[in-house]
Amino acid sequence: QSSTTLTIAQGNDILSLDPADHANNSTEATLVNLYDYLVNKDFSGETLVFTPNLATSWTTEDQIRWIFDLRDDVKWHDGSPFTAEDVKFTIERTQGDAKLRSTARFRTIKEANVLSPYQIEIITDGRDALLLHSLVGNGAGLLPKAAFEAAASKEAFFENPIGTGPYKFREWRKADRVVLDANTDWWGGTPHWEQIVVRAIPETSTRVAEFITGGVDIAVNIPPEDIARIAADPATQVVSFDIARNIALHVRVAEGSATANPLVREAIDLAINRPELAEFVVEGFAAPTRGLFPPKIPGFNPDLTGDDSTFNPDRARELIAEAGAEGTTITLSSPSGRYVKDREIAEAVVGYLQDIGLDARLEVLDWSVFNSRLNSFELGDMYLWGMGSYTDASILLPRSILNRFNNDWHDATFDGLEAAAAAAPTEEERLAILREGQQIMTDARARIGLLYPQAIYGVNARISFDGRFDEMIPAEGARRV
Amino acid sequence: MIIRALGRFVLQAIPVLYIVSLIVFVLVFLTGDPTAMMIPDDATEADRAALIAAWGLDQPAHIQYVRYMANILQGDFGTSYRYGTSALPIVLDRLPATLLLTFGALVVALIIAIPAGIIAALRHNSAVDYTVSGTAVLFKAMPNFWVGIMLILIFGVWLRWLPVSGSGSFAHLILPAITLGTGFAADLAKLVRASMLEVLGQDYIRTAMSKGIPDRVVIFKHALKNAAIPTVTMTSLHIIALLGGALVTETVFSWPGLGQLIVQAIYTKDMAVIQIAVFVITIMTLVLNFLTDLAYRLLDPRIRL
Amino acid sequence: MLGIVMFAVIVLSAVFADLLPLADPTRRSLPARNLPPLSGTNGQFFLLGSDGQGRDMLSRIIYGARASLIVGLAAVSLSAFIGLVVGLISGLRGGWVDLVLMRIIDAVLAIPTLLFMLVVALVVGSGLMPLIVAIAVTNWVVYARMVRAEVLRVKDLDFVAAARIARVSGATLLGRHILPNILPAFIVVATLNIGAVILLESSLSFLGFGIQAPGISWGQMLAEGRQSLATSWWVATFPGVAVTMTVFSIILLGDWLRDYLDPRHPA
Amino acid sequence: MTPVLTYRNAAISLPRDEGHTTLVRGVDLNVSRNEIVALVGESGSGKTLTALSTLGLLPRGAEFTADTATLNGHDLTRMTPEGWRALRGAEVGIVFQEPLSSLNPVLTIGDQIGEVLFYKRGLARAQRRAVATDLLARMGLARPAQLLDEYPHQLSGGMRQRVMLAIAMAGEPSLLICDEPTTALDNSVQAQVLELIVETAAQTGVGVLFITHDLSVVAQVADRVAVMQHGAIVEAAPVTQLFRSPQHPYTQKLIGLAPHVPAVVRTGAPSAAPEAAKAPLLELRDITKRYDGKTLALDHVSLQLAAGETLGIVGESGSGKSSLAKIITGLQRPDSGSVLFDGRDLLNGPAGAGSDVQMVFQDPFSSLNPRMRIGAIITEPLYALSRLSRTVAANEAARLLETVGLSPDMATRFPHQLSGGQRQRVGIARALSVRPRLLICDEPVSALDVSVQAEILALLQRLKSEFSLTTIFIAHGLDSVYAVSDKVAVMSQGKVVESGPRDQVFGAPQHDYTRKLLDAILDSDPAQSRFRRNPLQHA
Ligand SMILES: Nc1ncnc2c1ncn2[C@@H]1O[C@H](COP(=O)(O)OP(=O)(O)OP(=O)(O)O)[C@@H](O)[C@H]1O
Ligand SMILES: Nc1ncnc2c1ncn2[C@@H]1O[C@H](COP(=O)(O)OP(=O)(O)OP(=O)(O)O)[C@@H](O)[C@H]1O
Ligand SMILES: [Mg+2]
Ligand SMILES: [Mg+2]
Repeated sequence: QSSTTLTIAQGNDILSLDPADHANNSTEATLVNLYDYLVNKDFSGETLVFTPNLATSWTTEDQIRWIFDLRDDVKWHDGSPFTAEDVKFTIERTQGDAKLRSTARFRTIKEANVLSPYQIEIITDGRDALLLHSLVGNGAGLLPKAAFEAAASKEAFFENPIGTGPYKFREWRKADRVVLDANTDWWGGTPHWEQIVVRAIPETSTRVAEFITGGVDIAVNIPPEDIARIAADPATQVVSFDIARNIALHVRVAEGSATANPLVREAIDLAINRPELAEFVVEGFAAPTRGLFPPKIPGFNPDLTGDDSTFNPDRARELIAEAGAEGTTITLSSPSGRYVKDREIAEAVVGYLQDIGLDARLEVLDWSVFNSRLNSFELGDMYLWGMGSYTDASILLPRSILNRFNNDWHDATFDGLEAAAAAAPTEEERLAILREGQQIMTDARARIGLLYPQAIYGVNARISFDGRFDEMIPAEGARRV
Repeated sequence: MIIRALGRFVLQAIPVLYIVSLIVFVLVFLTGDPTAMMIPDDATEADRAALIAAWGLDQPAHIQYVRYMANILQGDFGTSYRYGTSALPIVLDRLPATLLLTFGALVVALIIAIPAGIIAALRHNSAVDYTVSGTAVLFKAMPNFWVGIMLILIFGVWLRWLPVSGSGSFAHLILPAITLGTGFAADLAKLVRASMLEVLGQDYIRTAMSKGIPDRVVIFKHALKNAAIPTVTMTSLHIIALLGGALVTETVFSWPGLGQLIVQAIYTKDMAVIQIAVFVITIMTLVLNFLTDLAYRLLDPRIRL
Repeated sequence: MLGIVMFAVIVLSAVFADLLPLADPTRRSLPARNLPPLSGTNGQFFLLGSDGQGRDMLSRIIYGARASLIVGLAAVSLSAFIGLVVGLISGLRGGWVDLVLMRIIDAVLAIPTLLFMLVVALVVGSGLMPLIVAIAVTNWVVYARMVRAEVLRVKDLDFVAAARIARVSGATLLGRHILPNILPAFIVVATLNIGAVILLESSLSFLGFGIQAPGISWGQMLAEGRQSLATSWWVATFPGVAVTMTVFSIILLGDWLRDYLDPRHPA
Repeated sequence: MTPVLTYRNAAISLPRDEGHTTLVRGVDLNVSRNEIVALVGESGSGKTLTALSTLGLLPRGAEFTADTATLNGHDLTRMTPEGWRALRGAEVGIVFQEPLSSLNPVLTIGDQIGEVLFYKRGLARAQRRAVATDLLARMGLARPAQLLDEYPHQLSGGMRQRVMLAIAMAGEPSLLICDEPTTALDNSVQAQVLELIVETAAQTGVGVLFITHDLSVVAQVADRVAVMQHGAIVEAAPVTQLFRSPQHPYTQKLIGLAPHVPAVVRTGAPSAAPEAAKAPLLELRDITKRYDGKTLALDHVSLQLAAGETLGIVGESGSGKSSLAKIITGLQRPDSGSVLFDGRDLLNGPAGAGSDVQMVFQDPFSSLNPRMRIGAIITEPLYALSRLSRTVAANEAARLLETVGLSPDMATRFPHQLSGGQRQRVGIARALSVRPRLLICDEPVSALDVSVQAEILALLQRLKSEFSLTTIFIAHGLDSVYAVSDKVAVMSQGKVVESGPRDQVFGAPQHDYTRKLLDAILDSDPAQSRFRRNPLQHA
């Protein structure tokens, strides 16, 4: 492969070239090279900050009316200029097509008004501290109004899609690869690579083999057992980094369930040896935690640690005895192959619960079955879930989302937090409310946090690539060394 | 004669397609609501309800089915939930890769199985014969993905002779074709051996030998052609199985065939894609059956269509 | 004979696994994970190595035989039974019944097994029984076709005509004349099929449908071990060898059984 | 006379479980140019093995030894594979018994002749076609040129044997071996093929080794005869001498068994007048049967049969004889017409004929369930009538076995452990177990060899009176029908073309087809040969 081509191996093919219609992180990881957002997320510091992208600056006084100034030197891949009309179009199209997966992306936006070709006004539906979150990431890629409307149909447009990103669409061979070419007219300068190839290699061992033989430069999701071999080879390196995901047990609290008794739930929490899980099951590529959002997420609660002190099997046994729950059957449902070592983690948890005298059982389900059961609330007493791809801890609060995951858990204080957070006068107070929410939920053991997993990539030694917290793979982030 | 056969073919195809569509509809419907797989983690219940309504999934099953069939009759095969685009091209896109792999596997199988089967039959009950039979059982018993990964490790990683995965060139086809072809070759070799043995015991082979013509003429012209019919039957059954996609092999080699698509579609309950994929497979199956009948006719003049 | 001995060894060791001096197949020891064959730590010796959770491979292979054999035998019995009934009806009844059944078989063949699996998993739940049912739901067509073809062959033979002239009852005709004479073909198909089903179970594990994690099956071990084939070859290879040997012994057993049941064959 | 084939003390042995078994031994044979030598003997006596030894086509592992074994000067005991290939086709050609299976079904006739012309005579493609056409024409085949592009299944049995002969002669061999070339053919076709062989031999001077078990064929074609029994030649003599004064007891027995065409046929005089009509036991009215809506197997067939009578049905293959039998036994329903048995309408009546009608089948192999023991097979119809105790069944089986001339301890055997003739006896015992009133025998002896045929026919005759049976006897050979029947029906293409008392049909045939059949009967008297061109030298 020519040294000016960057080849990336993902675990699955992109679902769509339509940025508003995939709801899939790894698809977005590819599409960020093609489309731009108004703003950018920057996770390089302590916590998330927003940086300019196609919007150079923004202002709001009331968190209702927002004014964005746009770059005036941006061209679409077909050469036409990018303007505020395109932003308005993108927002309205997404809102207007109910079949799009990201149709709810801009749900808080009431209207978008073009003030001038390079200035747009966005009016939200009441105070919205999180507007910037919705303008970047999955579903927020900007589309050209003129070209889209000129195309015969949506499908026709996405046969040869147009964005403003550093790379232009060349071809998508379904289930095989997406090929992108450098956009020599890119507003950010000359792209570093002449061509980007994103390959779909679902089988992990094949992905690793392809990476080792130099067939791809960057391979995502390297299994821990292959790390030693890759690190030992001077031609390859392993890159691991924190990501926006946490693994937690979601617990059923309704009357009649084995985990209805808070003592039992507390015992479960205490029974789990999180440091051991992190070290042996995922070979150290995760941080033990009781928390629900990793540090870089606004609203992260530093009190919910997962160190050795959280592990107290003796106390757990006492609690079980107190609750009279010795030998109670508790079923843990887990998906398989969805998150790194998900089944193995669940197996280990079951082992810990057996250690404290519960009759713990494991139910491993295929992902689609798992999802169907989740939606009809038919999973076991607990299930393993790895929520991810969030940018703010506030997604914990809305009842409408919570109902999908912990429908039987209610707490008067917690239920009031959603409104309180929305009305919080300052960001500081808002974050405090979010932390409180996590504390309440973890104390109730409605969710029992386990790990913050890391992403592990294989990266060719001739390339430097650090990996991103949001798991996007912008080719500009990879450089020849 | 051909016209009548074609007529019969169509008459056979319509009820099968109808039964297939009905079974698939019921099965997919039973797997539940596809929207759960479509929405992001931070979607609300209302978002989900809106999506359900947008796709018309809130309608009762029979209404969905009637609407589905009505659309088909108008040439609209539906939209993929997963890809958000028309389902037919999604399926047709995968066809070339599937056909190519099927063809490759077939070539590998025939190249291995026919000589092996013939030699085993000619050296009946000899060491060669036992070796062929033993190897056949072995290949049949080896899981596909194991063979595939081993081939990758040996020829891709270790020897670096062939590309590890992907598609696009002849070199890419070799390993997946071998992976699929060997299992098939095992079955086929046993069959070729058995039918050759049977044919070699026939009177007309004795007649051919009594003419004093060379052995190769007896074997290839007189015997092989007669032994070909069961071979063709099995080959066509195998092709049918492969047309549905060789999921495991496709996954191991990142081969963009139908198998992966169908499995993904099933996982995501992507009704339109499953329906069309199954339709396409059914039609190809029926076409293949038809071609097999034609092949019988070519091989054996006694068989009429 | 080799077939019987091999198969007996496999079955007996699976049945009496508890009596064998084996490590607990579910005992995890994370520090002892992925140890190669003939090695050990902490006083535990792994003849066939350990898997990714530090469990003893030998013990898991022997215990895993249970699920694999049960799935293989039960799914094959169930599908053979369904196939036999359908094939007999189709072959003996003929006419439109035959036509309809054959079209249904065509249809079932075209529908991916996985779709049935998914539905069974959703409707019945997952585990051993659903797996068996799901395999049988698609696998019976193999038998139905074969039985039908054999019935068509046998039912026109003169001895069947003789029995019909003698006015023997339908049950006798079936049980004494037709079934015994389709038995050889049936045995051959069934023994090959058991192997195929054991392998199918492994493919289904590959998709996450096999035996559930606390349970052990060869298919599941194969599917788990394939990830580390490059780094710990033994984790997937030994279960593969176990499947291969079982399939091999069943095929031999089938050949032997067919000959044994055939009066023409010297005892 | 130039000797072509000379065998002195030839022996053939085959590998068996332990060591070799000698199946053929002490064979002395001489075939010269312009000579037809017949090799006769019962089934399994080693005739075919002997023939195959001249071509090097003995089964794998066979050993062939001889003091002398030469074919045109080649020593057959020391031939290389190449040597054999050169010999076959060029020096010796062979015609096998089964016209159906001896030609390759998937190759054209032209192809199958052409390859001999190419490999044996090196003819170019165009020439091959011309030569092959000429060969077929010489074999008396019409439109030979078209035939080259046709396949064996498009030809009748007789035509196929002509093609086989053409193939055998294509390499211009000096020895022609005919291994029972006409056994599988209908009488009339047999005569034509024999004529052709004799003619070909006379024209080309090829030496012929003619294998058969039919003495009337021997009488018609052979110059000299060798008789084989149990793998050895027991007697060899010029044909007239052999027939006049057979020396060996086996030869004498064979000649005794040879069916003699009844004098009445030769003289053409009808014998006794038909008996007065009795009330029919079986009456067929206007039976018509089509298979798959196409093949018209039976075309308005009507027949009557009185109690105690034997009706012989003759007709060529495919004329509908078996179909008729199946309809009477209720195995098949006609499309129209009615079957009356003892006044009852079998097609519409409540219970059919019950156990009153039983049948004996042609094929001794497929008519017995290979997985049942003989005892169970025989008593099955009894069981169907009523439950029998174990001992009653065993007694009954023993009694029946004795009745058909088998030893009672055969009850525990399986069919494959019996010879063809024994199996046919089992089939008869099964049919008789329920004491039927009507017995249908569908070619019960066609698949058996001559001596066994005679025994089975005698058995049937005996049982007929013993059980006071009414019998339908189906055959395509006229002699056996003549031997057993009171009345005869002649069938052709689904129709009964002629029927009546035996002597009337045989003595004064009304229909052309019947006459053709009668003409084809061969005389087992060498002096009466119809084919021989050159007068018998040893007469
Ligand atoms: N391939 C073979 N393997 C073993 N035994 C054989 C084989 N061919 C023939 N025999 C045996 O050799 C003996 C002679 O057989 P052969 O075929 O020469 O008899 P035949 O006189 O031609 O009989 P028929 O009149 O039935 O054709 C028989 O006992 C037969 O069973
Ligand atoms: N089951 C069947 N299906 C279709 N055609 C049949 C069937 N049985 C017989 N026929 C056809 O019906 C015709 C009469 O057959 P039948 O068996 O009655 O003749 P046959 O006189 O007994 O002949 P053979 O002397 O060869 O036994 C033949 O053309 C035959 O091919
Ligand atoms: Mg013979
Ligand atoms: Mg007949």
